[in-house]
Amino acid sequence: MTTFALIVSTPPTDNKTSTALKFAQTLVSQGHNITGVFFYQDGVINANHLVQTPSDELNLMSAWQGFNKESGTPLHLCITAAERRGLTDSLDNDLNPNVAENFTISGLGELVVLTSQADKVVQL
Amino acid sequence: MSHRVKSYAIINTSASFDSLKGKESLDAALILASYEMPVSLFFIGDGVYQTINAQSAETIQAKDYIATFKALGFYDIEDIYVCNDSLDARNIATTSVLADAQCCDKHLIKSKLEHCDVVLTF
Amino acid sequence: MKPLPPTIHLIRTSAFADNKLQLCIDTLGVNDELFLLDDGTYNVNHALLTNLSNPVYVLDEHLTSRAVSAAEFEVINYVDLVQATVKAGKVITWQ
Amino acid sequence: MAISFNGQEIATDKQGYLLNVSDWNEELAAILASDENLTLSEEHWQVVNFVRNFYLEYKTSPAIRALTKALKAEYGEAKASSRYLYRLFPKGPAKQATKIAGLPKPARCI
Repeated sequence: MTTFALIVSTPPTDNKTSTALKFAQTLVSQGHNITGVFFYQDGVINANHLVQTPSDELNLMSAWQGFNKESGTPLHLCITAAERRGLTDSLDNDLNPNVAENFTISGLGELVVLTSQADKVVQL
Repeated sequence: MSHRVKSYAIINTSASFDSLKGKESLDAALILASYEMPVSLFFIGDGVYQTINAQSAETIQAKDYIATFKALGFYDIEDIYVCNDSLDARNIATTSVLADAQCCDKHLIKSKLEHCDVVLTF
Repeated sequence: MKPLPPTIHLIRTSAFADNKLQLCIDTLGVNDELFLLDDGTYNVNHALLTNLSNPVYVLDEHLTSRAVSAAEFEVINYVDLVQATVKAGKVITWQ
Repeated sequence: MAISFNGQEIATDKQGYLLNVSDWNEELAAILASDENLTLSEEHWQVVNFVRNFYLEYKTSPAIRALTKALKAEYGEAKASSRYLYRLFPKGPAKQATKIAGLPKPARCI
């Protein structure tokens, strides 16, 4: 068994994100462990629960959530990258928290932790 | 599960104001360094445009993260490599905003990358 | 000295559109391997790969989805890709 | 959000950080400090001015490690430990010293 850390930097509107998910699923199905998926750059948009995906297309947010539930792999979000792209966990009255369940709000420090604990780092 | 200090290489291939790549790459480098991870920076392809002196981000209402390059020493980021071949191809003289930057050819970059544990590209 | 395990390079963009494949080739070690994914699969027809001596692999789903055929390269699936990353020293992504 | 100062309204964000770096002056710093329940001593000023000058030159507020390293180069070991800085700014030098220095709120993940 090998331990991986994954970094996802592409948004749900990019098919590359589907590649990242499938790679993650294959890692787990092959018996490997993932310290966490770290969403950075436009990757953070995957956690926006206001994104409306047409019902006949793959909803990557739900798919990541399902992946988290099935495998227990943590999904981390860089809060600085997220805030500037319209995501918030704020409980202020004029803001509506829109980070989807199963995603954990973190900072870049988490990137350091996830990657330093892994045997292999794959950026997708 | 191994748990140890890893060495990180960050490769910049994007021009200064190409989306937020340069800025978010720098943020990642600063955090890694703040956690006392050895970090080296590489500028290749259009990434070499980030290293040019006297850019003025304010002119186009962009964040001047280029100014932060001058503070990399305070973060102990001193292994900085700028690709000569990429500079030449773009007709750029080797005046760098990065005090510690070394201009080197792609063969040296290749051998430096070989010895890093984790390589991230932006 | 023990030789370093190969680095594998994931190429995710078309070299007809940008220079990521070129940048990758510029820093390629002799034992390194290339994996063409996503729009990177279009590179099977790019001149940059014609004389490259490093092993090149292409992901089957990404070829099929794009109706690209790759007679000259080894076609692999996700499980093969995972096994390659397990064996590799490290993975560098060009996107 | 704003702070009333000399008959002017100085714009701030929700957490009370100035929106314009150039609105800052030393009297305003004292008001910002009192909002943080701090009275500025000579030692506080040293750090506040240092952080402000760092930002003006490098366009980023220094993370704690960079701050201690840079302070050490300028003022020596005793004035550069993170314990010393936390004694001056109990809620964290990155958070409080930057606010009093009139700088934007540092990125949450830094």
